[in-house]
Amino acid sequence: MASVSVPRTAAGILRRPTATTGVWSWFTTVDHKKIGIMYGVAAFAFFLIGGLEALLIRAQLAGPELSVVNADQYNQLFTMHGVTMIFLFVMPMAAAFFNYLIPLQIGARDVAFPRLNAFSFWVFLLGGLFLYSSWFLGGAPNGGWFGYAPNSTTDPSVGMSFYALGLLITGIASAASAVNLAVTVINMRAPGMSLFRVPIFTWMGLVVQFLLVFSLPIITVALFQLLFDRRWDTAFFDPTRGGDPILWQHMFWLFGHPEVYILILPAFGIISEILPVFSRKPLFGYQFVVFSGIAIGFIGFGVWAHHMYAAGLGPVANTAFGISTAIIAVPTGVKIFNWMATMYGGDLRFRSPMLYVVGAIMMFVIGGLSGVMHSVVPSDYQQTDTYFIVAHFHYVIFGGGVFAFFAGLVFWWPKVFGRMLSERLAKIQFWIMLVGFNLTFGPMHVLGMQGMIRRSFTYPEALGLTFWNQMATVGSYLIAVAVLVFIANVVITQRKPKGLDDEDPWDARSLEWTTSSPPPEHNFDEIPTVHALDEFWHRKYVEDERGRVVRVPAGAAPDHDPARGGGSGHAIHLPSPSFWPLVAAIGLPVMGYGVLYSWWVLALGALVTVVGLYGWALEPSVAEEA
Amino acid sequence: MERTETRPVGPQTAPPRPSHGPHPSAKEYVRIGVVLAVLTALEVATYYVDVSRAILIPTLFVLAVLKFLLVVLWFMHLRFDDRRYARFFVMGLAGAATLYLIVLLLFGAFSG
Amino acid sequence: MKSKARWTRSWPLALVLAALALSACSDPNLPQNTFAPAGPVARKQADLFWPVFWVAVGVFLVVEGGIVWMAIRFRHRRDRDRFPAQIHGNSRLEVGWTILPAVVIAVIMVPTVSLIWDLARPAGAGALNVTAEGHQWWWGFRYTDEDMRTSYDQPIVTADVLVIPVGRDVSLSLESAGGLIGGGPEQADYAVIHSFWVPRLAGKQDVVPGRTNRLVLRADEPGTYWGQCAEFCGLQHAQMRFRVVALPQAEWERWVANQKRPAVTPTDPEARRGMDLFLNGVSGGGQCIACHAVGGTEAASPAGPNLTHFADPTHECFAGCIWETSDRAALEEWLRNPTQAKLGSKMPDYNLTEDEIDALVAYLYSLT
Amino acid sequence: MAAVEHAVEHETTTGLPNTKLAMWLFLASECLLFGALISAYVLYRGADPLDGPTPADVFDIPYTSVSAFVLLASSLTMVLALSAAQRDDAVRMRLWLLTTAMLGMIFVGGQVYEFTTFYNEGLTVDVNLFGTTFYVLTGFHGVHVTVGILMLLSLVGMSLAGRLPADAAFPVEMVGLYWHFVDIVWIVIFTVVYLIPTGTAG
Ligand code: HEA
Ligand code: HEA
Ligand code: HEC
Ligand code: CUA
Ligand SMILES: [Cu+2]
Repeated sequence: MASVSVPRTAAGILRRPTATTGVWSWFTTVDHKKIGIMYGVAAFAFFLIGGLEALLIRAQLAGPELSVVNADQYNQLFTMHGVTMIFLFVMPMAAAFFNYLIPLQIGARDVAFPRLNAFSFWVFLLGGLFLYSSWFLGGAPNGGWFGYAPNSTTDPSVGMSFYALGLLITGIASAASAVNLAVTVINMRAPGMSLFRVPIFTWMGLVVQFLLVFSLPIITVALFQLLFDRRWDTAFFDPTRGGDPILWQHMFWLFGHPEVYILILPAFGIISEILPVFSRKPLFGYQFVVFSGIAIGFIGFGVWAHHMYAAGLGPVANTAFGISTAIIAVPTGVKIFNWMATMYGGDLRFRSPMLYVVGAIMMFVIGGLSGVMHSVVPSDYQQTDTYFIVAHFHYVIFGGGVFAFFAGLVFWWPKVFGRMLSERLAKIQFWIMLVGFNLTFGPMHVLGMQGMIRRSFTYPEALGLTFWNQMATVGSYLIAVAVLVFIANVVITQRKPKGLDDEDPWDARSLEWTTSSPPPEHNFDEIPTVHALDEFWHRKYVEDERGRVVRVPAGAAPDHDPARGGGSGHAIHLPSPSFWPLVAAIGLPVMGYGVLYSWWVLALGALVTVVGLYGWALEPSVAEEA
Repeated sequence: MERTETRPVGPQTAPPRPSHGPHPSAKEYVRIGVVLAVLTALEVATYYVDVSRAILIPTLFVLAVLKFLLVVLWFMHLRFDDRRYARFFVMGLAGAATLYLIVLLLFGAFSG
Repeated sequence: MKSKARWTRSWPLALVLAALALSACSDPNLPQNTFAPAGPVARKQADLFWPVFWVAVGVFLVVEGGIVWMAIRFRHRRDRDRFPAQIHGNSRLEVGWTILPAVVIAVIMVPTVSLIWDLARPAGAGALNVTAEGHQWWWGFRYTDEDMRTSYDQPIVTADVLVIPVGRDVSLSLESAGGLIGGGPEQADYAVIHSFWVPRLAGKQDVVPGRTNRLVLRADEPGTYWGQCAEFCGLQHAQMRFRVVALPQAEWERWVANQKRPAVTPTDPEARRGMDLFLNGVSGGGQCIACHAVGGTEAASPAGPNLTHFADPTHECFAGCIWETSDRAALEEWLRNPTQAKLGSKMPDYNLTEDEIDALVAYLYSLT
Repeated sequence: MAAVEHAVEHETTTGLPNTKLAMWLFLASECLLFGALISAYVLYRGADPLDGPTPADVFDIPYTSVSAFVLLASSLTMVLALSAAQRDDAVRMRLWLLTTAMLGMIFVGGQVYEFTTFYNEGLTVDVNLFGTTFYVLTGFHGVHVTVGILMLLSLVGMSLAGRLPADAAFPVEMVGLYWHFVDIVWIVIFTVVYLIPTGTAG
């Protein structure tokens, strides 16, 4: 335990928080594991909300010319659905995994900047709540998740201002956490962990942080421009004063495409981490998989205009971006084939994480292939802005991303909570979700090619789209059932007594499994020394001369500490809890309201943030002992 | 061959290094400052002479780049510091330059 | 595991079903089916779609088939508790499956690039020039050729329906119109991005304010082709539909001749009363002519749909093609409360009396 | 293991201090931020405004040149502060930091004056694209300078209160990196916005 006792008063006004348990401790914690859990819980809550919005969308589209919701409500629903799922679910859920796992996987005690980490979380959460407060303050954003100007700048409702401000706020969270995690991976690795011994999940995390560092500033500027156009009547995107709406599209997609790899690379990391465990083989071509991840990130910056084929950029641009887009299939293919090679000849144990992982690969490939069909520019003229696109990106994001997230959840659940989720329920959930998912999004390919545009709150019967829409709606409610099964699984599991029968339930490979479950606050009693990729596995097994694997006799492994988390680790000084990150974060949404309503509120918010930052700067990261 | 090393090797941690390389002396800083001032004066001078855009713009561009480099390499001591800092910064700089140049080209911003 | 085996046996069945589904795809009775092309542009696009699709199916079968096969072949068996061979990688294989997809991509990109350039070619001489104007939320069409001017020296203008001759290239200039309606922010017709799409004739082209994009299309057979705005453009984006009516040469000429004439002056007293209301204002003081043009009368505003030949049979539908023009009840409902009938529509509600509505409908139906 | 963990700054994997690495990453990110703002200005520069003043109408190059000199000078004083800090000369360090902050304030003050003048000459953010892009670009820069001033003053304050860490040169160096970055951004802005004439400016 961090040996923190009576604190010094910070800034002389407020007592330094000390509690590491209890409700209050969650507000002041700087522990990456607690922050990771909070990220996960908040992201999952937003997933339920975004999913609820999706269910309403599907209810409205269950038949021609229904009026479950009206046009106005529908536009808000799909915009908030997209924004929620992307910015408030997938990104923070990835952040949850990164936060929890990266320090454990690299053998560190925490991230590089623990308080900045807490700040990131609070900013994200408050930014999300700020966005959602728009429902009660005149209407939610209604211009689509990519908010094309000038529709987004001219729309008379307040929604798109919330969109700009909300995404600016959550962007600050992502930027701060990106720098933080990047420095963590670069700088905080355990002794012996060279770059090519870094677990693959952490590697993909590093690539994602770089994508964020370089793409977020672009959307930041774009959102400011959008906001200024709306709020102070600037002319960035106003064609009547010479502004060019295409500028917004370039700016948005310059960010937006790297963003989709920001969404999928964490999933690739999870897949690459779990697949070897249940194949009982090392990841095939680890280095190739690492490099392909880097290549995807790099090429991902050079394809943005594939969202603008129909915007009239001309044949030169369309040719260039068509080709660059198709090229992404190559490094992605490397990953797929290396995964297949990992499975090949393995001893595949289909426990629940493996089911999700294999499902994720199979579903992602479908989405990836439709992605390549989009890169065929002339056919994309037909596909763009139809349900074919909707099908594409749900196959990659839900099929690839969300399935992988569920894999990660069941796989690391025992690590995080010290209890096994029910295998049976997890498998039931998987099959319902797989069927529901394909029933929902498979038909959308057909719908798109048969002329159903996206963002359409209704469709006439004469278009002949009713049947497949009904299938999609049925499917979406099946997904909801699957999600409910997951929730039930969690509830049931949390009622079981804490403790694992087997501290290493999956026969895992990476460093986070060398510590207790859940890990102690200081993660490792002793910082491990790393000798190999898949360090933990190598502590359990060696390959004999003939390449066969034999188990290392218990206790004989070097550095293997059988007494896990046994309450030693006294004099380890961990960063102490602090509420300044929360204070500094609270100022930001206040400033957001200020932009919309009054300069005074803006100034108040700025003041709160500045006070928070000063408190933070003046407080030592580790409280002194009395 | 991608066989993973199983033999233990020594700690990877680099020996503690000073957080910054040798710094120029105050005198050298002042010298750089003077050069910067002169370059700026030259820039401003172009405003008063009448030259064609074809000469003016490259001249200004070169002067600005020189100033930029002087500040980055000396004042921000990238020249003396660990190479890895420079690598990060150049990633951002080159990335920004490339991406935005492409965007401006797509708008035909330089053809008019 | 048993259930998995059953799955594999049902594969051929699945394939047959898939083939059936695919053949049902090209059903021309679905009015916006891209698989039932009716013009050269859409046909070229579909012809490029299918080979790429089959390549994708090939990759799909290799990858997914491979995974399913491995899932069965290498699944854990209870009687086995030994480790499989620990293979860490194989550079040659990996380079191989880097290059192979690259080759496939290269092959796909050849016809792709050539069609990009093919479709980018401007229309040849003899094409019909039309400017399509996107409004919030309806389409207007202006025929800009010299020989398409009316007897009252205006270009022919239609709303909701683009009428074209069969077999002739139509060169469309796409413009975002808007900003013509006054009133508060709720009322204004903003110039925003739309996208012009007639699935059976051609893929989309965006309509971007401040620019003029072009699209060339042609219909090979007479008929009605449905289209719709495909870029989200605000509240009623979903109901910004339109149609393209392709007429055989003789009918086309008759249509043009009719369009060139000014609107007919009705003789029926009810319709005359409607005309009077239309031109001189309704009881609440509303002025239809503030927004609508009726050729040959003083109504000449380009802000709303042009109503000169509202009842011409080619004008099949109105108000963003939500309703058939022949649907009298719908037209009445529209006039009764346009902002309710089509939520947020930019046409104001003038609280017309039933009596006025009857008169106006009679007038509108007289405008053949 | 009884090592005191919070002295992590000097025992990182790469040997590079976390904060400095983070600072350079942040600055790399800022390159894309200002790049976007400058690109927007370049994209719209010289577009004939339908309304309102053009750059040629409002710019006062001698005035802005003085500002540019001031900001450059502040970079020099900043390194002198660092130099003093490295020599453990706290007094000189504070002095130079204060000078730097002062110069920064002169710059920002000059910008406020410039904005007011332009405003009075009819250049507002909404009058034309020049106003829009000019104010937003230089305004963002001005906000960065202001934040820098706050950090400089905080350093001075903390130094006076004895709350700087033993290695005081380190935070000074970090703030310095930020400050110089803001300066090089101005080098670019000064050239691109003020000195390169637009079509209409001749
Ligand atoms: C997780 C997110 C994610 C991912 C990973 C991808 C991956 C890809 N996407 Fe997708 N995309 C989105 C999310 C994503 N996309 C979203 C959200 C949108 C819509 C935005 C909006 O409009 O709202 C979109 C839209 C979109 C468009 C614009 C369509 C339009 O609006 O007109 C295009 C166009 O080219 C495209 C292409 C691709 C390609 C080529 C890939 C590739 O990376 C896929 C590569 C993978 C494979 C190809 C499969 C595996 C490879 C092999 C097995 C090797 C062999 C293969 C071949 C030889 C072909 N995507
Ligand atoms: C991560 C990304 C992500 C995810 C996971 C999803 C998940 C889903 N999406 Fe979404 N989607 C997007 C990203 C995503 N989507 C984006 C970016 C857009 C574009 C938006 C735009 O055009 O701007 C979009 C658009 C979009 C559309 C098109 C709307 C339109 O264009 O008009 C549709 C239509 O069916 C749809 C459906 C669904 C469905 C049915 C799910 C389902 O899979 C959801 C499953 C989840 C649940 C069903 C939740 C379970 C909830 C419960 C069980 C209730 C319990 C509740 C409590 C306890 C409180 N999505
Ligand atoms: C302020 C402008 C305005 C006024 C005044 C106005 N309209 Fe309209 N009208 C419109 C607009 C805009 C549309 C298209 C609405 C849409 O489809 O979303 C329209 C559509 C119509 C249509 C359908 C036309 C078509 O071909 O799609 C009819 C018929 C019509 N108006 C009749 C009238 C009558 C009769 C009056 C007077 C009582 C009137 N309008 C007054 C703006 C106006
Ligand atoms: Cu117009 Cu959508
Ligand atoms: Cu993309």
